[in-house]
Amino acid sequence: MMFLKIILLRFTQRDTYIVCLTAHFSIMSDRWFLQGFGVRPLRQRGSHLAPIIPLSEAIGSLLNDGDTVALEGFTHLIPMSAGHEIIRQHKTDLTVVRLTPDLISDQLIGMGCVSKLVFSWGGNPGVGSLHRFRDAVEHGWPQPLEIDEHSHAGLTNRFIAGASGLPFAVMRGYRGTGLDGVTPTVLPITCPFTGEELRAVAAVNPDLSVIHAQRADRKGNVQLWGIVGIQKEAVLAGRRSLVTVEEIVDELDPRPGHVVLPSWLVTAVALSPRGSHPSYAAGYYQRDNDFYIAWDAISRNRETFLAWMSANVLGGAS
Amino acid sequence: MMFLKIILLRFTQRDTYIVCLTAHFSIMSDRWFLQGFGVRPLRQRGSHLAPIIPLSEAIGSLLNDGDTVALEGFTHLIPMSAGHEIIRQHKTDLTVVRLTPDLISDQLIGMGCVSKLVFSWGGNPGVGSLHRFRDAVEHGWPQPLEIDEHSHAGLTNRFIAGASGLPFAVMRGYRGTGLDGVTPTVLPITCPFTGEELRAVAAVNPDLSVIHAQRADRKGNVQLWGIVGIQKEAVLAGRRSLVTVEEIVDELDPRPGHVVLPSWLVTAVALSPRGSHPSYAAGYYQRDNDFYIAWDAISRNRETFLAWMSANVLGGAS
Amino acid sequence: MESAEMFTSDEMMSIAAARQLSNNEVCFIGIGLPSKAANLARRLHAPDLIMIYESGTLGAKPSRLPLSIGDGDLAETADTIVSVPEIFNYLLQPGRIDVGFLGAAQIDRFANLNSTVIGTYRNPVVRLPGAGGAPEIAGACKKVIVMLRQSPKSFPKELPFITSVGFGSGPGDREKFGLKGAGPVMVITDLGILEPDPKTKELVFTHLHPNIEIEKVIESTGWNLRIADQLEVTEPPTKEELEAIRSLVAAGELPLAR
Amino acid sequence: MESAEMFTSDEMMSIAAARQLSNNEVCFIGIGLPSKAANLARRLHAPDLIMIYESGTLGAKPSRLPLSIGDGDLAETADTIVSVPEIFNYLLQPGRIDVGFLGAAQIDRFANLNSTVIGTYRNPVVRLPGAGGAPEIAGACKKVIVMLRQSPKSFPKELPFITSVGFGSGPGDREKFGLKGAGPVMVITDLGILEPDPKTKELVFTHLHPNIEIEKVIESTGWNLRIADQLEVTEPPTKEELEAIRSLVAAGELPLAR
Repeated sequence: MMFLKIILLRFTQRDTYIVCLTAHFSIMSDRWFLQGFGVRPLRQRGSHLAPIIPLSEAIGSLLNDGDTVALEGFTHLIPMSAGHEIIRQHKTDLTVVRLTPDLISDQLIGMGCVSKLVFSWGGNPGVGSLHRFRDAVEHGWPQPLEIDEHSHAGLTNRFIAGASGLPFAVMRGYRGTGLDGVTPTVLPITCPFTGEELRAVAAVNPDLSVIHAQRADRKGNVQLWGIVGIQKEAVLAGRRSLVTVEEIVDELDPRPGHVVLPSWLVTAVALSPRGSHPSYAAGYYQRDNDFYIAWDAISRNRETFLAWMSANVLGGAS
Repeated sequence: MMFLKIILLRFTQRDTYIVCLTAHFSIMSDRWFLQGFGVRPLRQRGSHLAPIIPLSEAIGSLLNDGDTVALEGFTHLIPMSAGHEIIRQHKTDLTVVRLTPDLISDQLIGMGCVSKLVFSWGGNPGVGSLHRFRDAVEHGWPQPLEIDEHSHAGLTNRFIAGASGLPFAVMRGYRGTGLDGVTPTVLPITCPFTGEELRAVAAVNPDLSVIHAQRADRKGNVQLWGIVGIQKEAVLAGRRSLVTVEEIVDELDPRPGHVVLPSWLVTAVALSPRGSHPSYAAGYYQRDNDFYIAWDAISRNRETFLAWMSANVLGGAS
Repeated sequence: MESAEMFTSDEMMSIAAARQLSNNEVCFIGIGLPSKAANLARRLHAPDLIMIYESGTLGAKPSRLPLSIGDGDLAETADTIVSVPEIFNYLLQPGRIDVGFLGAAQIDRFANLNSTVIGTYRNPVVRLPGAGGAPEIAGACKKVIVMLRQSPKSFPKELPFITSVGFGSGPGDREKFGLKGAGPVMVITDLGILEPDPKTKELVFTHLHPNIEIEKVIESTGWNLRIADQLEVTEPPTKEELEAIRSLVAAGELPLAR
Repeated sequence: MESAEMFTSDEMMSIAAARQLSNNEVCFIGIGLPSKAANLARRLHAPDLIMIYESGTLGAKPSRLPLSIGDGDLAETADTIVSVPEIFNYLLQPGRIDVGFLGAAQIDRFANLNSTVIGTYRNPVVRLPGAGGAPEIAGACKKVIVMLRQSPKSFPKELPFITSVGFGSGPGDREKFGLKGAGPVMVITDLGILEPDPKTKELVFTHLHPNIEIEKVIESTGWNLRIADQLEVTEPPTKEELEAIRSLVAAGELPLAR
């Protein structure tokens, strides 16, 4: 299945095509490589540089039903258009990983793409509930939603462990809280030097990590700035990664506080202007706070939600 | 002893003076605070902002005989002038922590300031040996030197643990190497999820961490850029911290790739132009490679070394 | 004790909270009520308050109330922006923050907080947003101030879920759990102020806001509330305080109800 | 097999190493011999070689040979600079690097490396600089190439100290120690090239550099060296390769002896 999908990718360069075939064989033979290292398998001799491909092709080839997909962006640079493309391609049985599920997860959950959510704060920031998330958890609509719930610090450290090629990370947390008993990816660990009891959190290594960034150059080097959240760690933790960008440019001139992800750390780049709306992209457009407030009414019942999705996402516009 | 030293500090602002007295009492009463958190104790209600004080005063008040002191800067921004001031003030029995001991440690060791070195690569980069370091380890001159030796990755993770307020960090390393048996700050740890055996490294929390940076503003906010190494983690791991800077400016205009350390994370700032020479400060002056090569001859025997130190450091010029 | 002007209980709550923040304190701010109070303090007596939002903005100086912790205004006015890993591992966990400023859906008599679920975890009646940064703010800040409106629902006898530890089941629990900060030192509601008994760690009602009857406070608490022997009345809002909060709300992105 | 020009054994070593690097490979570079070889490859057949130095410079394109891993030229020409924690935890440890390029003072028959001490650890005859980034480069890069000059001292029967693991005491040891990369695939000396036997992991001498006698190789090895049944002779330097290395050395900051 995955094999076919990878072959069907129409890259423009023959080299890249060959690399992708190789990728498949390493998936078959070197499972430890994919699991332990969390690096995309697209590599032969000479590193793979991220190709710039259409968003529909990227989601089609890099994400499979049943995959674990991280969609990161901490209030800023949320990869909304990638979420919409996942919905349009009717991907199912996904495990979605995201610190702050936000509207993107509300939409994916409400459209039946998600069977499990790994998260740490599931609200509409500054507004209130995520109604589709609540409907799934409280009433199992449109299908039951399994949850693996953390604090921000806990899920952050799961990404750090994943990015570091380690099976777990250590933190001081969870003890005394209700999450300590209900979340299986948290276990006690004792400091071998001091005897202090701390908590270990399991690494998360998504099959695909998606982020949105301001820009990429034509070689696929990525640049983002402003609030950068957990995006670098999400990309590095992913077995594959996709970066949607506002703009493709000839040169990435430096920006204060920027994060640069070299092309060889990214699987693919897709151009997607305003791809973060109603979230924002610093330097391009502002957060659409009115839409976040409006979403409360749109999403509050199933019919208005489905009608909005049909008109605004499934119709093709996003 | 420490109490007296702190009182003798002549800060210009009365507020800061009071803060320092408070500091002493919290040292007495809250040992866990100092050990577990690794934060400077100089705080009352309302956070302490780092005062800008003369380097001699900073070393005099913040560093005591017998202390553990980190001097960080990874080839770039090495705090040489602070090292010279430590030598001029005849500090003794120091434990020096530094990934790449470099000339600064060679001088401190040769001048008898150091009883223990925590390090991961002790050479003259691109040139060869650190002769004073070798003389101390091989022949105990001017005094025996205890060592706590790591890989870069190991000592890096000790700083990360220290900066994170954790007693240890986890990594994949040391197994199969000779260091695994001889370094007591490395112990086995088992992943509670996968059963993989990894290594735990103990946090390092220096009494004082010293770094050199390009600039600070008048409030004590610090800015550095270029190769930033482990400096942020070193400052955060330190119970106290001192930043020497090339320049004090009115405004820290943003620089690509810069690290900004807000004043409330720093204990004190001291102006020290060319404070990194023969290392360098990007944007200010270049690395003096000729001096690194010349140091090989200067330091090769005890007499030429002592003569050079006497003429160039003890004499006051540095 | 009567103020020169009329004011709402929500205004009194925000003003009482703002008064607790000092200039130059490093304050970790939750969105909503805490953000309103902190920004009010910054406009009044604490212009150099160092505000940190969990989005990574250090020293944010927003010109208006942000709707979310990641608003562009926070990023643009910050002294610097750090990654989320740095916020939690390098700044919160080591206990570098002076004051943590938290809201919650529910609080119990030992100042534990619930923002996860009403009902049971596996069969929720109301699924709330969850933990976010709250457990670490409550655990690691040098001290914590909690803000929430007081009602039988928000002050239940027993929490269905402990999201963030205040004092657990009493003295010694924070130490047992390895929590380094002092924990909640004050709970500020629309009716008054509660503070933990230094020995038992149980919340004691110590300040009644002006124009509030103590009966209303007792009715609004799901447990048998301890009232301080020397119950004080909160200083009413000054004209300056009221003007500041009203201009803040009028200019803000925050829906007025929140 | 005679080259058109005269060349030194050190030049042959650097050129043989440079040939092993392909364009677009991500290569983690130690200072000294590896840095010289990598920069030579970049001037010849691999202009887009992605060079990483442990100082945090990614994609450095130095105009001349750097003296240290942190030279300003590396920082100024890099695609981006990351912190030392990121280099070791985010890039090396997860096995993202294609080729690790290492020097050492000593190597044993299983390609373990010593750069720590001659004599015993507690009573050293010569104290060497130590590990630095080498154990992680040797452990985690997808493959490792080692460069060092061959002599009885540098190729001892037994190492006084294992700084970096090659193949430990033979097959299975890398897996036992949790090392994820393939380990040393090639050792390039001033006399020739050694490669591990796929089964036993013992180094086998497979290529003799031009103008070198095999007796010299055997004399320069402290253990009973296995010679490949089909011993090949290294392709001599081309005119272009020699010109490139000589202009590189002439313009470099590196003392000529290194």
